[in-house]
Amino acid sequence: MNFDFSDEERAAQETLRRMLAAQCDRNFVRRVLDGEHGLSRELWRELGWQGWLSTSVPEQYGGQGLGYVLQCAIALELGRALAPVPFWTSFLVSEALLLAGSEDQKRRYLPALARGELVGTVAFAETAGGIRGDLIAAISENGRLTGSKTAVCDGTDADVTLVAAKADGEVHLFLVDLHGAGITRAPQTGIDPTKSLARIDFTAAPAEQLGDERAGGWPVLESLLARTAVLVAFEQLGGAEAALVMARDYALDRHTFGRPVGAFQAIKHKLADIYIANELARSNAYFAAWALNTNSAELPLAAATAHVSATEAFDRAARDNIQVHGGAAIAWQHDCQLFYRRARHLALALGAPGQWRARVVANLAAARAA
Amino acid sequence: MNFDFSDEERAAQETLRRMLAAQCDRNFVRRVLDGEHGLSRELWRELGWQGWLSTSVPEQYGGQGLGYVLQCAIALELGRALAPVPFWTSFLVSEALLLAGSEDQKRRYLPALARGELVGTVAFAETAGGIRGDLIAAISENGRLTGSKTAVCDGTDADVTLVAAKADGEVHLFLVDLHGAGITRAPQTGIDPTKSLARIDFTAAPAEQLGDERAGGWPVLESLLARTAVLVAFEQLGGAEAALVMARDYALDRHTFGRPVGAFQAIKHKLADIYIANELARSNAYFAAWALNTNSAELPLAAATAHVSATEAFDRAARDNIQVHGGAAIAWQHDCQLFYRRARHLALALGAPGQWRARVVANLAAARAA
Amino acid sequence: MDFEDTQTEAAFRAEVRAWLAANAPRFVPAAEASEAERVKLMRAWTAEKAKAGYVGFTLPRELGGRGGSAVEEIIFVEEQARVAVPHIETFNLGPSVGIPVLMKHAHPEHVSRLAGPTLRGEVVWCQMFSEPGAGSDVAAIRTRAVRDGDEWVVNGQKVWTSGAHIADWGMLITRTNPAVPKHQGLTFFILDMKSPGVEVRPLKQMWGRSEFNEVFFTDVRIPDHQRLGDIDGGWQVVLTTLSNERLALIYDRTVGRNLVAPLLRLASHIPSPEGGSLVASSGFCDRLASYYAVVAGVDHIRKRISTSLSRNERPGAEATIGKMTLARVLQEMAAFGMDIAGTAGQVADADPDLAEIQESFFMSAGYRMGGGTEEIGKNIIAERVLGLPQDIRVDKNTPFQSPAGGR
Amino acid sequence: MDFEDTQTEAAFRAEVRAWLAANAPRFVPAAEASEAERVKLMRAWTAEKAKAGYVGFTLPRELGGRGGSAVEEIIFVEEQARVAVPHIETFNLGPSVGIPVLMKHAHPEHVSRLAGPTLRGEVVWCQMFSEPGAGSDVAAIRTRAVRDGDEWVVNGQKVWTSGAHIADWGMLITRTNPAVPKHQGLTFFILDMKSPGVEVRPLKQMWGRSEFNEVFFTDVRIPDHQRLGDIDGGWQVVLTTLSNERLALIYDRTVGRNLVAPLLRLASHIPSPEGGSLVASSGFCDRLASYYAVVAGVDHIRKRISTSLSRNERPGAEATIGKMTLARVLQEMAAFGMDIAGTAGQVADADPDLAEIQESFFMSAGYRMGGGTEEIGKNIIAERVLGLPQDIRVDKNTPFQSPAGGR
Repeated sequence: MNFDFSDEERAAQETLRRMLAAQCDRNFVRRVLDGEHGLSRELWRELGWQGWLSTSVPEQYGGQGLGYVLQCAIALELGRALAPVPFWTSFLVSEALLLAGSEDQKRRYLPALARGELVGTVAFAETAGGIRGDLIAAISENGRLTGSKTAVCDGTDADVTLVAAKADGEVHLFLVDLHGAGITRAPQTGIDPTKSLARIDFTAAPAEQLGDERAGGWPVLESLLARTAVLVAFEQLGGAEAALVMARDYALDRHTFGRPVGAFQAIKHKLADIYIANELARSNAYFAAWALNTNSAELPLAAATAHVSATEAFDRAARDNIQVHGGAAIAWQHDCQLFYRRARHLALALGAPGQWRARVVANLAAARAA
Repeated sequence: MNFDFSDEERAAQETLRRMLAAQCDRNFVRRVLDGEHGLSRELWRELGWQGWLSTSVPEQYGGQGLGYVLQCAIALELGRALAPVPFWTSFLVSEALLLAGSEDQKRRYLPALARGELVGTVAFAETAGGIRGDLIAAISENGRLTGSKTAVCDGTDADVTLVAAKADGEVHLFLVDLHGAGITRAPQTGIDPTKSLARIDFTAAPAEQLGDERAGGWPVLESLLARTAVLVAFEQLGGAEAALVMARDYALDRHTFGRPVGAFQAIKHKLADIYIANELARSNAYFAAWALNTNSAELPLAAATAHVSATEAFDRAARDNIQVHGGAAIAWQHDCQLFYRRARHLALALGAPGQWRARVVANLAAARAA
Repeated sequence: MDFEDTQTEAAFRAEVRAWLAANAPRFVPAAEASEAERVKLMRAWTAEKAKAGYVGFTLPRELGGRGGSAVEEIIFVEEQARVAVPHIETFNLGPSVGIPVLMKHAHPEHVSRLAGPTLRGEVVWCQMFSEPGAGSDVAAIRTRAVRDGDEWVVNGQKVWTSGAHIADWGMLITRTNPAVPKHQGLTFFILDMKSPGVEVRPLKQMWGRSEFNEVFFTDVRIPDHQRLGDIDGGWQVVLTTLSNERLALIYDRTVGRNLVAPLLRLASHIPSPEGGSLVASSGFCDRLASYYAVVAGVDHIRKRISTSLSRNERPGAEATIGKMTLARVLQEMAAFGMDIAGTAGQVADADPDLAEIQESFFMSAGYRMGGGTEEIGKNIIAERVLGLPQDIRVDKNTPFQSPAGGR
Repeated sequence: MDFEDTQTEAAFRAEVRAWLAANAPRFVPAAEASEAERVKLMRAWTAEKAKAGYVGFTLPRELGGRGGSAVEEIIFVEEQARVAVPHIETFNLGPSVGIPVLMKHAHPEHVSRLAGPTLRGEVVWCQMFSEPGAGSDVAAIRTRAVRDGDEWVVNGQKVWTSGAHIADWGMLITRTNPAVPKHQGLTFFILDMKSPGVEVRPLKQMWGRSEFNEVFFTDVRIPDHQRLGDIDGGWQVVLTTLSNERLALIYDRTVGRNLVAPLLRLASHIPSPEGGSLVASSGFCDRLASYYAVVAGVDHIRKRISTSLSRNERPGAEATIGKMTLARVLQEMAAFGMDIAGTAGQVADADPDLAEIQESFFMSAGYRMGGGTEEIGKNIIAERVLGLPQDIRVDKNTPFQSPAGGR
């Protein structure tokens, strides 16, 4: 049993952490927030060139075939750095191709995604609510897709998107070239402007079914969400850890009533609670990484649990980081808001948190019935 | 505007508090817990003789016609003393008679209930779940009631019970003499042995419809639950206040690491949180008392809100009273458990807390729609 | 237990309502009005109220007050809330804190010179206490005042000053003696905000607005007669302001922001997986009911406070319960509102309810700090209401300028 | 990230499994076995394990230990959990805490005399630290030991002593010098529980069972050679026991109690107002999923600790996370379980799931105290993991018998 990253994975993590400290510090993220630049294509391409985006992609499709655990370690570091890159969205598209794409589709997209030359995303939400078939009105007929999707993450910049739409009354998944015909994108102001969101209107846009046959659809989408949730959980964990470090450092430095604020039990216990939530999230994330890597039958439960746990941890860490900082934290200039916003983005990116909780319980109930 | 008890009500409260301190201290309650005696008929009759049970009953039925606010103040004191008397159950029966009983029924039961000579209760639950028509299987036909009810509060001692049962497929309310034919009672071990619970089996037991006509039924039951919930909220508030006083006194007295435990922020803030929850519950209870007393249209919302708020407050106070006391609290000899148990009894007495939350929201939504 | 007005109260309410109906409409700002226009309108509205005797309810008539009761003030505030007149919190500071402090600590000439204009909205006040290094611990401030003949020379910086950009006068706490323990070396002044060397910079908050300011002092000269209280005795004056500030909280509109209606509307548009809308789902009901119980509880606590005031009792620490609970639950429920909307909950563009929910998510984080953090508030309740011991203050007797005392 | 055993581990696991299959069945207690019968069986089972070398895994062979690794111990504990052999927590104390402390602080003769019998289950240990006036603050104990020639005379009272009624030997901390600050006047002894003057009384808990004891000492005489550590140097020995105790927590079965299955079963029988059973309702899912995330997280934290142990690293404060979270959420979910059952949730007679939920409601309140309250645990995490300052200890330098030092 070795329930931890390997020495090699840790070394890679360390390298990436140094690279991000140099190229993606919080001032960099802040400039994205201030609208000085959007999603960073340069950083993304740099990450691709250095091989950070392709570790789990098989070698035949331009990847490194190293499995998913290293990819999880990378997600952790990107989360820690609050990197404004289209990470989970592109990962989801790669997974979709690997899981259900045709050979031709795989060859066309996977290498470019792995190199960071292509940005992929996914468009499922149309209205408020969970990810559900009855809330999907987009329709695909004869290779043309029509409909309107909201809150498409990295949608202003993405090159290709996976779209959930109905064909013959059933939900299927389609690949759509976002530089093609019938596409209108409108940037949206989201809770986290360091992740660009867009409304995308599809008007008879050329759309290609994922895979040769109608093999796609709901089970594939559920599977993609579970697999991506593992990576998102690590990204959340990284953010939560960085927020805890920030709060701890401030609590040691800032003095009030003649002592560091971190000497008062109210603050000590608040920080201990963040630590506990983070450690629970880490353990659940590790288990999910193992389940993803081994394609275990426990993956659906493990992934949902990891995401639920990491959502709670990151929301708490981001919120209480502000509370530890006191008044200073609510200034626009202050970095606390970067975490506060990102925590919400990652909590909502893959659909309503309540739906993830329902998935945990449905899986537990199914395991009991089995 | 005078959002407080009146001077007269406060004086009455003070008198009752002194009487209970003398006749119903925590050793008295503990003897009930230890099984040395059950529900205290003597105390109940004493309360009746002194007039504490009849303040809201009109004079023509042997009461004092003083309205409901004083009755709420009395509930507060009974709650504070953890009095093991059939208070809310008998109140519910009185209210049922006043609301829907026939003149004959009123004259037969109300004066005896007001004097504490009669103990009334209500039997609705049959299985786990909320209070719902589809969970009621008991049936009444031709004046005979057959069915089985669980967790009937004060059920081992009560003289008369209100029963929810179906007649012609609809739920109606019936009065059943518990000393009559067709009644089998079995005491049950409940979460709070200072309130006796019983399973009551009705086998073609003589049953009398509440009221001359079939005016009873669901709306009356809902109304009775709301009215009783106000009194129960005050009983809960009294318990929560007593638990806070107990925790505060201990925190001042007990020393650790050279200081009173109440000097540590972890304990200070825990006690402040109990105080805050209690004050919120008190305010909601006061408003509900006003709504009950004036028969306001806001009563259903106010009563549900008061009960939800008081349930949260008493559960918290009882639980954190233990936590402040530390190890000592978990000894059987220790009084902490009296609150811990009573808080749960009162939380569940009128049905699932989730159902009370749903009532709050349903009333809010209805008010919005109106 | 009675919500009805007494006869006197009812008569006064009717009078107020009639007066508002006749006069308020002229002062309703246009939807697109700029802040400057709103301020101008607020000044005019205040002057109008002063003419009619609806300002300074509990202040003496000779200062321009009404010489009336707190109950009248409550009734007026309640009725005023029904009309769309401008509301700028900063205008409350002078009447509720500034004048009482002047009356207790200032030279009578300042009182008679400033009270009237303050009540008429001609003089607006701000309070300059907090500094980058002194938030909860106000006595840790570092802004220096050095005596120079009949004047004091002030250098330093304040922060989180509401309304400094519209204020005419300010209340200022400075350090005049760093060689003694921190509470003993402070001196309190009132200050004309147009004095040379005062620079006010707006401070943008994370929700994009600038409700607060930084204020910088560079060799600002204050005449000694604008000192309130003794030299090095400023802490006593601070305590006076804080005790009046807590009373002012009762009227605080910001804690009145709640999400019950937006959440109900939002949920009513989201179909539940269990059928119907989310409004009937147990997950939604559990959260909303607990939330509503807090909102309603605080609302009713205000009524209890009004009752105390009408009996001429001073409300206790329960006045802070609203501040200490609403902001936290507002933050939680704002996150919950986004949660039920799911992925689309990130975007507020098209939906006014989601917009309010998102704005509340950020503003609640700020509310949790305003007027002292929740941690400080719980200490106050634990100590003043429950009688628990004070925290150990290691710096109580340490000179401010020593390594341990100055931070 | 690997859950598979290494080859060596797999081989050991297979060996253990085969041995258990062959030997465990003889030691399974009857359902109606009394405590005395279980203790007898537990002693026999321990002796059987000792014969096969499955005790004292990390203790040296010359003391009767296995001289093996922590990983072997983990594997054995995991496999043993699959069979129905008796489990009495008290039997763990000697091997995991008692022997290491003897090895570090006792005369070698005691080690060689007691280690073997302890590992064979012939000598069972208890630990007598807590007193009515000294819970979290162990150093505040008052039980006195006074020197009398080559012996010490002990008077006083201990409380919350698990297993004292079955223990043969005890670890005891006493006060020998009240004139110095509290940590400096303590002396540590080992004690034959059959010594004259030792009286053990069971202490009934609020859930009706008696798992703990009070122990009274009346002129109990202990030879000086049973002293561990220096006179007045007992606190060092206490620290040794506590550090070993924290390791022992990893194997603590009590924190393994969880309500996921009982809640799922209970909810599956309750029809939801929204149709179907409560299992699919959002209110139930929200609560159960958060709860499961804690239960699963703690379970996986144990795997991370096992990983540390297998690398010969000492697990850090994360070992306490289980204790600090599970008890609290167990308490909350027990109340939630009653809540969903409603009025019928008060009664446990007929439903084993409700019975387990109700029992958990009470036991969780006790778990929250065991091994130090959550408040103490959070302080430890804040100080040792996050590097935050210690609480101010006002009595650190105060003589124990002074008014401020003694409480």
